[in-house]
Amino acid sequence: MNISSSTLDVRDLNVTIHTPLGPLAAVRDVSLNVNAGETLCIVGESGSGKSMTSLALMGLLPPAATPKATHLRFGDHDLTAGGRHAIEKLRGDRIAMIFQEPMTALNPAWSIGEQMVEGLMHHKPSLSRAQATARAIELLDACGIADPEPRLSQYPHQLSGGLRQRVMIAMALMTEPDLLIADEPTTALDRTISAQILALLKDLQKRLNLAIILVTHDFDVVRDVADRICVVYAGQVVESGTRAQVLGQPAHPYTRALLSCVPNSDADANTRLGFLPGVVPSLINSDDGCQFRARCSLAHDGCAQPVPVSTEADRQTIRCTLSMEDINNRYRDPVPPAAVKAEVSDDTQAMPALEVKGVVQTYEVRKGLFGTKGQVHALRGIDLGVRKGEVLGLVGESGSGKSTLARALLGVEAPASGEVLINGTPISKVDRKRRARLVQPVFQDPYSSLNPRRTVEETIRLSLDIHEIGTPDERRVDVKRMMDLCGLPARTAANFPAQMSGGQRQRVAIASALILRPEILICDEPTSALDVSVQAQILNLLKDLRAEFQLTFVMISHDLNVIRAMSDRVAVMYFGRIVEAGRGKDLFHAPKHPYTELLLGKLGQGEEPRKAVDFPNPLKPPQGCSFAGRCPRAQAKCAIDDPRLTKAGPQSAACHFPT
Amino acid sequence: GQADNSLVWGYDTQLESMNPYATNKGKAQLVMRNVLEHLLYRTADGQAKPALATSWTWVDATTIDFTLREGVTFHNGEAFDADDVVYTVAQIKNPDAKISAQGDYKFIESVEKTGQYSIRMKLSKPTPSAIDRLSQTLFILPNETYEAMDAAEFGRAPVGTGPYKVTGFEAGQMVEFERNEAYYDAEWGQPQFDKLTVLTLPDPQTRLAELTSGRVDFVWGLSPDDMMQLTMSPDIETVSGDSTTVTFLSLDPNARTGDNPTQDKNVRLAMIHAIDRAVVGQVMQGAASIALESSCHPKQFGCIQDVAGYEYNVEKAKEYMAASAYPDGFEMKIAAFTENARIAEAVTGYLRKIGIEATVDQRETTAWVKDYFAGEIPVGIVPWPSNGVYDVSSITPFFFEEGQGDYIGDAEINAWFAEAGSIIDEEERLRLYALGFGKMADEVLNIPMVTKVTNYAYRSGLDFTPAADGYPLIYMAGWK
Amino acid sequence: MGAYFVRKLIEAAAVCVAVSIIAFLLVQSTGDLAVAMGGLDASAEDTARLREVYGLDQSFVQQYLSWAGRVLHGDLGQSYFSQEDVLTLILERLPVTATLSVASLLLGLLISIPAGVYCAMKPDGWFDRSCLGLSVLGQAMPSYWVGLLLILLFGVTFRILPISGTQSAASYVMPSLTLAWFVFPVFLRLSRAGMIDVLSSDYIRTARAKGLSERTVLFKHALRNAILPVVSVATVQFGFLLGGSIVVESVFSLNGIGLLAWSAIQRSDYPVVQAVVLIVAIIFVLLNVVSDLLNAALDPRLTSEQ
Amino acid sequence: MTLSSTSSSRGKIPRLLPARLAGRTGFCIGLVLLTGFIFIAVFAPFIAPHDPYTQSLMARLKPPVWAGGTWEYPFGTDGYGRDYLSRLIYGTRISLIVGLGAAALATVIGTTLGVVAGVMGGYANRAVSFIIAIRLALPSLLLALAILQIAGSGVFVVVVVLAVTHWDRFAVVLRTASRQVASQDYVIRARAMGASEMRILRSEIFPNVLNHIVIIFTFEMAQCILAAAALSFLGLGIQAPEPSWGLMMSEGRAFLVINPWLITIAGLAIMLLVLAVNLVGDGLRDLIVPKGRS
Ligand SMILES: Nc1ncnc2c1ncn2[C@@H]1O[C@H](COP(=O)(O)OP(=O)(O)OP(=O)(O)O)[C@@H](O)[C@H]1O
Ligand SMILES: Nc1ncnc2c1ncn2[C@@H]1O[C@H](COP(=O)(O)OP(=O)(O)OP(=O)(O)O)[C@@H](O)[C@H]1O
Ligand SMILES: [Mg+2]
Ligand SMILES: [Mg+2]
Ligand code: NI
Repeated sequence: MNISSSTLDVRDLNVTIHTPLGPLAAVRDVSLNVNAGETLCIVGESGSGKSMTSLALMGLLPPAATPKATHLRFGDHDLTAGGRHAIEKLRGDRIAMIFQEPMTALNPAWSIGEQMVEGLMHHKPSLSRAQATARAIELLDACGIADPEPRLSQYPHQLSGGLRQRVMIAMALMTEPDLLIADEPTTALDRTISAQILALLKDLQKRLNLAIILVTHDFDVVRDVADRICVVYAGQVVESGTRAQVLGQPAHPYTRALLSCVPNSDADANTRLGFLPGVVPSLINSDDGCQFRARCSLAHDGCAQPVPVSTEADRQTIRCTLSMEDINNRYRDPVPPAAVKAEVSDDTQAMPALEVKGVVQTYEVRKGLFGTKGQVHALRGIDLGVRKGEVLGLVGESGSGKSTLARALLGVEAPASGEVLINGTPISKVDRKRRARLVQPVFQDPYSSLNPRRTVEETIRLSLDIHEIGTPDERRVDVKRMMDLCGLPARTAANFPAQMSGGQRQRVAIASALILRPEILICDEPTSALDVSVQAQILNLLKDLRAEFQLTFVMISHDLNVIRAMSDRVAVMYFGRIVEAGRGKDLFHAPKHPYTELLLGKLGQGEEPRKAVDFPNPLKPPQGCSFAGRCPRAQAKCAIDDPRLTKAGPQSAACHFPT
Repeated sequence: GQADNSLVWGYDTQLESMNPYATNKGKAQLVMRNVLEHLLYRTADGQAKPALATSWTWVDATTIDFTLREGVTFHNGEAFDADDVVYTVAQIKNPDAKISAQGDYKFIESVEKTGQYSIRMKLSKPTPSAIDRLSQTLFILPNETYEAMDAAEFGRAPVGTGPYKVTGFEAGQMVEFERNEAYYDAEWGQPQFDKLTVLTLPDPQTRLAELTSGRVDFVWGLSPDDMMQLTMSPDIETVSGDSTTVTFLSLDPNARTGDNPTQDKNVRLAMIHAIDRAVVGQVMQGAASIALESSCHPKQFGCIQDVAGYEYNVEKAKEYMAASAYPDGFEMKIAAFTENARIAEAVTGYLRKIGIEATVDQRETTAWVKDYFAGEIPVGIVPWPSNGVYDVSSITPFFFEEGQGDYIGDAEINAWFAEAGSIIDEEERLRLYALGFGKMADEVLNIPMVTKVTNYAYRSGLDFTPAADGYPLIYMAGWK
Repeated sequence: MGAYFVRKLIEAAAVCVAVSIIAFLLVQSTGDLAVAMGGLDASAEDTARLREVYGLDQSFVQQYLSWAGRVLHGDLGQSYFSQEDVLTLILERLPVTATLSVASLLLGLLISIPAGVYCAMKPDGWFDRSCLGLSVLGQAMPSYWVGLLLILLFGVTFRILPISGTQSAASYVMPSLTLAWFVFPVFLRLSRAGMIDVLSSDYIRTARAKGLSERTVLFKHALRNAILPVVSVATVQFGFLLGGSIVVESVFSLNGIGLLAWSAIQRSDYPVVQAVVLIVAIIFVLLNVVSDLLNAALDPRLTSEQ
Repeated sequence: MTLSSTSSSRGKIPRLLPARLAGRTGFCIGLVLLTGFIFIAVFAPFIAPHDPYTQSLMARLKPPVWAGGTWEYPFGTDGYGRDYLSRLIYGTRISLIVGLGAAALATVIGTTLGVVAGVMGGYANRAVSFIIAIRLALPSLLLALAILQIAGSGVFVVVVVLAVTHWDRFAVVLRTASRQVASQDYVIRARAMGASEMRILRSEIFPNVLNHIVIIFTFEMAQCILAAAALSFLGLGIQAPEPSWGLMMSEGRAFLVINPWLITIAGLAIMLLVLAVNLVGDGLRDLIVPKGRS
């Protein structure tokens, strides 16, 4: 290891947060080093201390937190003694940082230009404003913003999320820093945009010889950009090494289990995902032992002792009581990914369980009492069929109308035109209670989908109460059975949602949806707010229940991997339309619509998406193909003629020029 | 202050306009007397003396001839003569004029010019108190000037013949006067102050504090408690003056407001025995206050106080209550306005002792007046200033004869008082008034309360005599 | 921006019309005014005549329409009691109320914003605690009581300040203090909460990450966003204060709008009450528009139409 | 089994309460004060040494005991010779009744409008916005005075008048809150379960906006107590000889110099009661409103 060449070298960084319940060891004994031109990915589940680590490096910790490091070196500066103050001198100059939430990370009251130049002018007072502005324009251009100059006078709210994140990156690079710390820079963005941002970062790194520390929980991102990887768990680095080492031959039991949970391109609807039981423990008053031992299949008595860090020649570093050999010998996948059998008739003639015919949904928006009216075109003519027992995956960017469609399928919101048929009957004609026994939802946000004033038991029992099914005793028994099925311990029956973890809440939501034994389950991004390990648990649960209850599923997600892991058939939505639909296998293997290709990162050679062009305005839908603005293949026809969904290969696509 | 020969009067009433015909409030008109004059004025002890009229003779019961003063000019130089008087009367008699209190002038039928400085006034009926009234009402307007202005304009910059000229006016807040150097040789003397300011301070405590702090030289309308407090200040003199104002508790024996407990004579008897009127007068008005047996001021002609009297006797009151139709008591609201609410509140205390759950219903003056005349106030405190007129005919027509304010509704009393008000024969009048007030007392048709005392306080060194009618003419005062 | 402004104005106008109708209705239901105007000794004919002269015998709708028509021509009518032009009456008293409102508002803001900011920087410190305590106390003290205590102290005991009237600038000291004491808690809490909120926001972290000095972070990035709510509430409060601090004006015998309205209500001086309510509502609504504009100026998010 | 576990863990919440109360001095002080006032109001006849209405013009303006008075009248007597302490004690009743009554009525008006606007949206929302705008544009004290002038006096009228002028905050907050709650997924879920709109309103939306209601209730109650006192002070609303604190101050004003205690004590009483209500309200806000999750 060549220490002198590394841009940043940290050893034994500790961050303790003082909470009313006791000291919280958010980061403990973390050692990192990153070299110029290199990307270090810090990856781990939520709450594992990733952000605290990066904030500590910036000297931006909240007042309640105290950092401590035995060794802290940045370039030629030894910052060990200076602590926070020493770092503050470099902050914003040599070290720059970008944050997760592009919507809130820019000050709404100042123009982009002002916010970009002020940092530079602060650090280089000799620079004139004109020079600073010139640099800002140059960087915006470098960050893929077309026509950057007028942007400078715009305000953050006038830019889309993707653009804001580009501005954030450009802003961070104003002072030509040596190190860029990016805390989940793409988590809040759509997959397509996220890919562009990551590509941009890589490109800039190459050009500027930047050292980058990228914090993320997303293994797809890691796979894309990392040179080296640190896997953190409960504030500790459990494994670190090069990308090939950590992803290729994971050593630590945690890394192994975690990776098995990540849905990947091998996953399909008939296999279960990996399994990592439990959740991240509380870090308050935690002991010195291995934090992972409660969830570890290899845990033994020795794990309660302080854990040594071990490195074997040319291999990654791990923090485990066992040697890599031992782990290799003893590690078993905790639960073999058993196949799930579910019968789907391939009979195209059979009557679909759920059918959508020309559904259009518009929302009226109006500003103030006498404001101008506008119509948001949320759904612009959807045709879809879901066969009995099938899982239909619905994928699309944010704002494409997935949730709106879900509400229409549930019958809780009447579409502006068109209709939804359940077993051949229009859903609007089905009585409220009867409908409830046919379709039930599971929603995305585990916080907002449970009434905070009801206990778990009351929540699950609610439908029984509404439908007046059974005696109170029978209801209680039924609830208990449902909780068992969904993996909820009986002791949680009296808990309020605030006392449950996200995964548990989602289980409650599923239990309460299934207690009426519906035929169809509409899942609107059921796992997008959850960690991978928990996501795997929930997806597995859904897979199990599908077989158990003979369910028909509509599975909505913006995550292609989740869709791939769950669905028999897939429909891709864009701007209120289905742009491509077909069997999962076909669609993932050979996408026809350029948008699907973009999502899958499978655009042809030389087909670059247009520079940062936005989603069309739902208040004023364009005349021709709505994707034309972003499409690398768009031609004159596309701007005039709106393509309909037509057969293209085994699937169908709404494109004039399918692949 | 004395040093610069000026006076600041801390006044209790807001003046929205200095046009005397825009208001019917006696207290507001009092300020205007510095600017505009009547034909006659009244001395501190109550006699009518010449002002703009130098002499008068009764031609018959409804006709008076006046000789007007010559050589008088209004503040803007306009000369005063008979035309101004004729014009003024024509103005107030004009049915389209927005004049608030035409009723005050009902006794005048018309005025005709008999010479440049003489007029003949016709009365609408024999009015024994006409001369006295003319010393209290009928501000003479400058005909040419007034014609050229509108009423509101005149209200901001009035022009009169009086001893003081208006030099500044802030509606509702203050009026500034300057001595009228061209004032004629008046019977009462000449104005003394170089400057006179009337500053409105509606809150008594504020008036008091401003007096002690020296910003104000003269205040009135103080309570006995305030007076007590001021006796401690060495440089301040206090004096209590009389007034023609009486208060009585109006009841509704004739059920004008609908059925009510005061229809029951036993209830009325109980009430009048329950209230210690002497103490109320002393505490609320001051030592000079007189407890009344009849609802009129003893100084007024025809005010017969020698009628059936009722002592303060709670035991008796309780007996009457027990004998009444309401042995267990009842609830009662006493409507009152301004400082009379304090008398009302004291009354509630007495009535509660005999089982009448009385509360005060405090209204603003005009609201009270409106409801009282509309016949909606079964029990109320009525304060009646008689506009300073020394004759009971200035009170009876409003409350005890068939009028809007009559809650008694007794045909006999009505007839007696009506006749007494329209004849000149003094003995006959006295006989009739005795009959009327006698019956009112026997039947306890209302509860006469107390006379009002006007309390003044001012900086030592002021030569001031309180007026017997409660309307002091400040222009007559001066620094010693 | 233009469209935004126009929309706000139309809304404001509609509110004013509604308010004028309510004011008219309310005043009308106080009963027969002619009797009150006639005074103690008016006869039935007098009353009938007054009723006719003032058009009180017409139907409600007729009266309202003719009044509204006149108002649109700038004629608010005449007071029934002083024959004075109502507009003149109000304009005469407006300066008093306006001086008082501006003085107390400025006083309140000048104390509470710095205090609030300082509190937010060290939440739960001794300064923060005492400011909060003071504001809780301030909210609990009736303003007329504060006024009376001030009079007792400075007017009666020490005799250093005039206790009534508007003769000199000193006359405004106690009333302004009283009102400032009344608005202080509101502004303090708002600026404190706003600042705490903003200081924990992402963009402040961004600003710090740029290495800006703490002063720049505080004054350039935080303060502007933190005082947004204070600005809107301050304009609203200003509207309330202008609408007449009836109580304080009556305690200090200040001849302002509040006192005018109060006495007009008491004697059902229709034209004055109607006009005051209408004008106060217009001022309030306009101030709201101003507040919106101010907010829009400070917060660019509000104006652009996406 | 489920039942017992339910009750046992429900029991956890009260047990948690003392822990949550610790360190909230303000809330505790407020609670103690408020309980004290309620106690005084309920047991006024047993606590008050004299009848609050009985006058004795001969024994008027007695100073309080610490300013040279006697224990016969600990706080002295007022301008009509009534025992000041007894009036103060009975005044607690009026203040509490008016405050609670007005705030309760305002809650009903404001919550109804707010929830209707928030849940129904569209035209209902715009109509309610308009009503709120009008209400805010109308000067409330003037409005109250005008209504009182028309409707007369008495506790009931005061309660109604104050409610009419104090509902706006409920409407504004509850509109936002209920709109936010109505868009929560659990409401959509309940709808999908076949719950009727009434049921959704009653058992999904209402319980989740209740905390807002409670907090605004305490705030408005304090405001109503102050406003009622201000009305009395101006001579409208509650009428003499009722022992209302505002009225007592108004009457005491005539003796500002002779006996300043008359206004000082009544003012202190108002201040303490309002303080108590506000402290309880602030405390409840901290207790009920969960800190933002993050
Ligand atoms: N201000 C704070 N006060 C108390 N505890 C905190 C604070 N901020 C973070 N923590 C705790 O510190 C621990 C580490 O948090 P951190 O934000 O670094 O996690 P993370 O890995 O970034 O998670 P995520 O993926 O959710 O961003 C967590 O247990 C968290 O609850
Ligand atoms: N109630 C509503 N009123 C107005 N516009 C709405 C409403 N609901 C949805 N929309 C709009 O309809 C469009 C589609 O929204 P929808 O929530 O269905 O998208 P989505 O694909 O589910 O997005 P996400 O991935 O962010 O959940 C968006 O432009 C959204 O702003
Ligand atoms: Mg984080
Ligand atoms: Mg969605
Ligand atoms: Ni809220």
